[in-house]
Amino acid sequence: MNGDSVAKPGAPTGSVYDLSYKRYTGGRRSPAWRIGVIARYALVAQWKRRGVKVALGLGGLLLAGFSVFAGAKWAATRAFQAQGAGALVAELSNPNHDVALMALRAQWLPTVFLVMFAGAGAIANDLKAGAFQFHFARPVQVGHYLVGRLLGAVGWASLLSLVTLTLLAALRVATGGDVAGVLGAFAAGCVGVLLRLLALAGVALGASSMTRRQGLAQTVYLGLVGGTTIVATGLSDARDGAVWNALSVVGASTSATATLLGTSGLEGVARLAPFGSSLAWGAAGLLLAWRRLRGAEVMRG
Amino acid sequence: MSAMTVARVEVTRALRRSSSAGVWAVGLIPSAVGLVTALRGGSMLGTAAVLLVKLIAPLSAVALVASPVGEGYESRTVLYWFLRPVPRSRVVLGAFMGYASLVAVGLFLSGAVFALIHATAGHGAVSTLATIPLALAFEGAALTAMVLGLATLFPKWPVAASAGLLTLTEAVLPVMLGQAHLLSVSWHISHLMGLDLGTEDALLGTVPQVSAPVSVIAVLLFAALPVAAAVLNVEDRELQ
Amino acid sequence: MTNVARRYEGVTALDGVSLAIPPGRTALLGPNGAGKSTLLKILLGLVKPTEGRVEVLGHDPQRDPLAVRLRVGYMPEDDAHLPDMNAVELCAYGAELAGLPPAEAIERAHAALFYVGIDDKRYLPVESYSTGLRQRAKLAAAIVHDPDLLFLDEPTNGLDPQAREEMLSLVYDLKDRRGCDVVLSTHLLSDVERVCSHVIVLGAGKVLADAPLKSLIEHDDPAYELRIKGDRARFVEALKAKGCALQEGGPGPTLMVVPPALGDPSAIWEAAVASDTQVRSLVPRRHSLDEAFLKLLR
Amino acid sequence: MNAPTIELVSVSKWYGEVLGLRDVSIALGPGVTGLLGPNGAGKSTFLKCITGELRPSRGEVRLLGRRVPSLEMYRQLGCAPEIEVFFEELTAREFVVALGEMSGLSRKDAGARAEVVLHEVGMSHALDRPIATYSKGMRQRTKLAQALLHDPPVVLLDEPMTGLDPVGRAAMLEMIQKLGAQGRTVLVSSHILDEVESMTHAIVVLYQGQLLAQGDLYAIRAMIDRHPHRLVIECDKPRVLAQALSRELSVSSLRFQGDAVLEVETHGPDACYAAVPALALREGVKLRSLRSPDDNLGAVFKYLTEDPRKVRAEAQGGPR
Repeated sequence: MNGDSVAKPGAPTGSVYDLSYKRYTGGRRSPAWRIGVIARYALVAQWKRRGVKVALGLGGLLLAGFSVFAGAKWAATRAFQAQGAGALVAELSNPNHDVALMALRAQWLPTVFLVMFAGAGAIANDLKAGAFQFHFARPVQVGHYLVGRLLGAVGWASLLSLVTLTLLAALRVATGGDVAGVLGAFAAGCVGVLLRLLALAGVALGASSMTRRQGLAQTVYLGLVGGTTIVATGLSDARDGAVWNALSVVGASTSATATLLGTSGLEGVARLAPFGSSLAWGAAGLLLAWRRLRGAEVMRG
Repeated sequence: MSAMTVARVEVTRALRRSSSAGVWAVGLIPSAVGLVTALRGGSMLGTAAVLLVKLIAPLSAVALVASPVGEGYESRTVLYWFLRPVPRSRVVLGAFMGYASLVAVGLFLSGAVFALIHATAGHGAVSTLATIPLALAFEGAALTAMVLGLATLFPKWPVAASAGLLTLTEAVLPVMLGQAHLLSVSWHISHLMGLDLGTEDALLGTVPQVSAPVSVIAVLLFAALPVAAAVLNVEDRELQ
Repeated sequence: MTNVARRYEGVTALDGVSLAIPPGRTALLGPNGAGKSTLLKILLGLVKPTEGRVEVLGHDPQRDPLAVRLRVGYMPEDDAHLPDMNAVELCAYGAELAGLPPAEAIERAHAALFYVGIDDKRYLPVESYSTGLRQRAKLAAAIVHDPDLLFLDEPTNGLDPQAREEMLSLVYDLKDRRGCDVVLSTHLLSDVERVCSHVIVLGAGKVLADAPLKSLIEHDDPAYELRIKGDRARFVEALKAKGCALQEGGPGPTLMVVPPALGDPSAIWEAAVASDTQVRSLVPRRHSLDEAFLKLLR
Repeated sequence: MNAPTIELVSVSKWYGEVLGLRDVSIALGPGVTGLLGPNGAGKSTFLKCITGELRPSRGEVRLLGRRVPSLEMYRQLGCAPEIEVFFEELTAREFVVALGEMSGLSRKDAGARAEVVLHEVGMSHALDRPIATYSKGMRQRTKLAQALLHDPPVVLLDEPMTGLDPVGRAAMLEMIQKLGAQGRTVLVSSHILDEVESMTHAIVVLYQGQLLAQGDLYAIRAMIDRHPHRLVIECDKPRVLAQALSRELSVSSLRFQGDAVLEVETHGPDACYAAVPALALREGVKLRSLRSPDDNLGAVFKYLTEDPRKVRAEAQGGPR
């Protein structure tokens, strides 16, 4: 239409445009970006799910509660110190440690649920909706997909945990904590959060790659997380050895942080148990998911 | 006769499902815990029994029954049964017989292994321990009835509905209100097994004393109610 | 693709398959289990052939699968979307997975959805779509990253007649104006007759036919296919009187008649007028692709 | 035709405010009938009201004279619902045998019948593999087998062709025709019009929950007077033939396509079809072929559903 003779000046003109489909001539980014894309879309999709919002709400409430409690406790200890009641202060554990341990204990439940909603259903729903065909007919490899799903599973939970840690650390500094000590505790807390999310996400993705039914995947995930915690606490009470805590998927990270802070009561080789256990749970889950993905229907000729 | 066909089919399907094997393995954990502690000389009868009755039995009932039954209605495959000259109530009954036998046998085995270990480790006469497998099997059948009923009524979230109710009646309510123990199947069963769990008094109210026959009737009632509700509901339900 | 084979667990899915898929709209046919999906997966680099060499758009799918899948679009037979996503997000996601930056991806997504005719429903989750809309959404997702080659697996499956017409015209248009070659795998041979120019037939892992569509269905046949209204027996009498021969009947009420003079049905008309029967249709007997297909496989 | 096998008397069905069927009255007898309609026209609802899966909000459905739903009717009814999932863990044999038992056959009879029927539908090669491993085509055959096991006089098939490859389609087509020939009442819902046309000429067309057309395909075509009959004639002297035809009263328009094809529109098809060969012979015009491009199910369906409100309006009416 747009090649015809030049219209006479002043003559009325009109044109009809070609709205049909055109080729794309823009640039394309390298495959490494795929992981970020997969994670970003996963987080956006999860935000639509009621469960994620509810869990984040619960996390917010717990954060508020614990901040008030921590603030009051630290303020009180400072007052005692001022009046020289050293004995009483010694009895309360080093407040800096609270920053890390309290954050981990406060967000225990919401983190488990967040990873459950974001992770335990992820691959199962993908299996059901045929998302593998969608992903693997495109320039995406299993590795991209899995790491993307992992980041998607821990996205919201890590946000919640980090916000809690920072708030408590700031509060601690405000109530007279020495900055270096608080930073040390903060770092230990971060290691704990990292280990916990890795372990939980591994178990969630492993469980969710076993079935198409999201309900079953979530039950298996809760069963494992809940079961190992019950067994761990049961055994550690019965055998009064803190090392048993390492057994629990979610508890291991707390005792790992405690070990870093030197308050876990573990000596020698036992100090490594919590770290090893967290990494083991995470790796086992991811390997299982990887093997299931390699064997997925779309991969077999 | 046709109920038997449904039962046979449901059992065959369950046995071929990979998830059932997983649940049976979990069922043996308390026996393993019992074994480990028994060898170390401590008496783990209390904790291991609690695990079996309060956690393993409900967990296996939910895991083995809730999802497949819910799936049957959600994916409407149950239609293949309904488009036959057989009343729908018989299909529900057949499914119950199939799943109940599965869960009961599973729990009976777990109980038997558990009792055997404790007998050899010398922590209780064989006679008292014999009641454990039987009571567990009875609990398994009762819990199956409850889970099946709930999964039929709420096929969209079978696991959530059955797990939710069981956590309420078995764990949350008894802790809060002493009398609520009457609602708890596992409490009645532990009563029948001669283990007095839940003796620690609840926040308010006192834990009632109840004779064995009353416990049996209570459990039968808890089992019958959801199944009856399911049968009535399914009779004129239009599967959309 | 030269003598490609694929064996696993004792099953020979593909056995010495050598073919060159020409530009244009090519149909990939074959009974279930003939190896069609295996072939597609090898071309997409999802599956490694046991032996043989493969090349797609100049790349070897084994050595460089990402490069191949960058320029190829695949519309699978079954559902292929993600939970909780609407059509725009799905297409934009597909585009970003092919490397397009976010802004371009969204714009391309709307272009693709406009092209396949999903208008106001594009903001609803794909799970809520009817079969027809789902097929369109899958097509949009397959072309959003601007592929040069498109694999369509049963695109008209489950569509009602009108939606099927529209899907077929979309497929036709893809090659014509978009310059994007199409490989169509389907069981509906009537679709193939209307849209494809080249046909490849697989059977038990072997290539049974690899030829232009025309050569498969057009071959001169003396008989004429008739549909009449009126007294059938009387008409047959008249036909015999005029020296016409009757072949075994086609499906249903049609008659297969061979006139005495090759290529000249006037004897049939004379019989019709003589027995005053209405000839509702009289055409040279046409062999459908179905007949050619079934003949290949028996 | 003795008592109709399937009868609906002013049946309506709503799900909340969503319309399923609206005031449909129909009677179907033995033989194969094609159930057609665009997506969402109510085909599934129509079938489900007959199988008893759904209860009509108004009106009544009767099967072999007996009011639906009743338990006994399922002995005479075989249906293949459109669900794609089965008891995946079972094999086809176990699945069909179990359903046979539910239809009142003893385990032994069900086993024997299953063997026969599964062989008939072409499933003998995968009898004992779990259904989870089946392709779509094999699932369709298994579904048909469970519908035919108890030898029912009424068979309802919902899109039996989807997923079948051409070999399977040809076999299914043959089977359906055989069922019809055996005097059973077979109702087949499908979207593939050319396949329905090669199966039967008896059709039922639904449109947005209402019965739009029913009966013989060609009779219906003749009743659509919005679209006059079109004849496309290939001959050596189209203009000579056209001149002769122009005096024919039944001819309403003549059009030339190139120099060898004449297109004729007529409101009196019988008179016109009879006149064409007679005039051609008289004028010495050699007719190479004659066909009516819109005398097939595809065209009929398009004309019926393009504007169903005005299908029967007179040809020339309407606002200028």
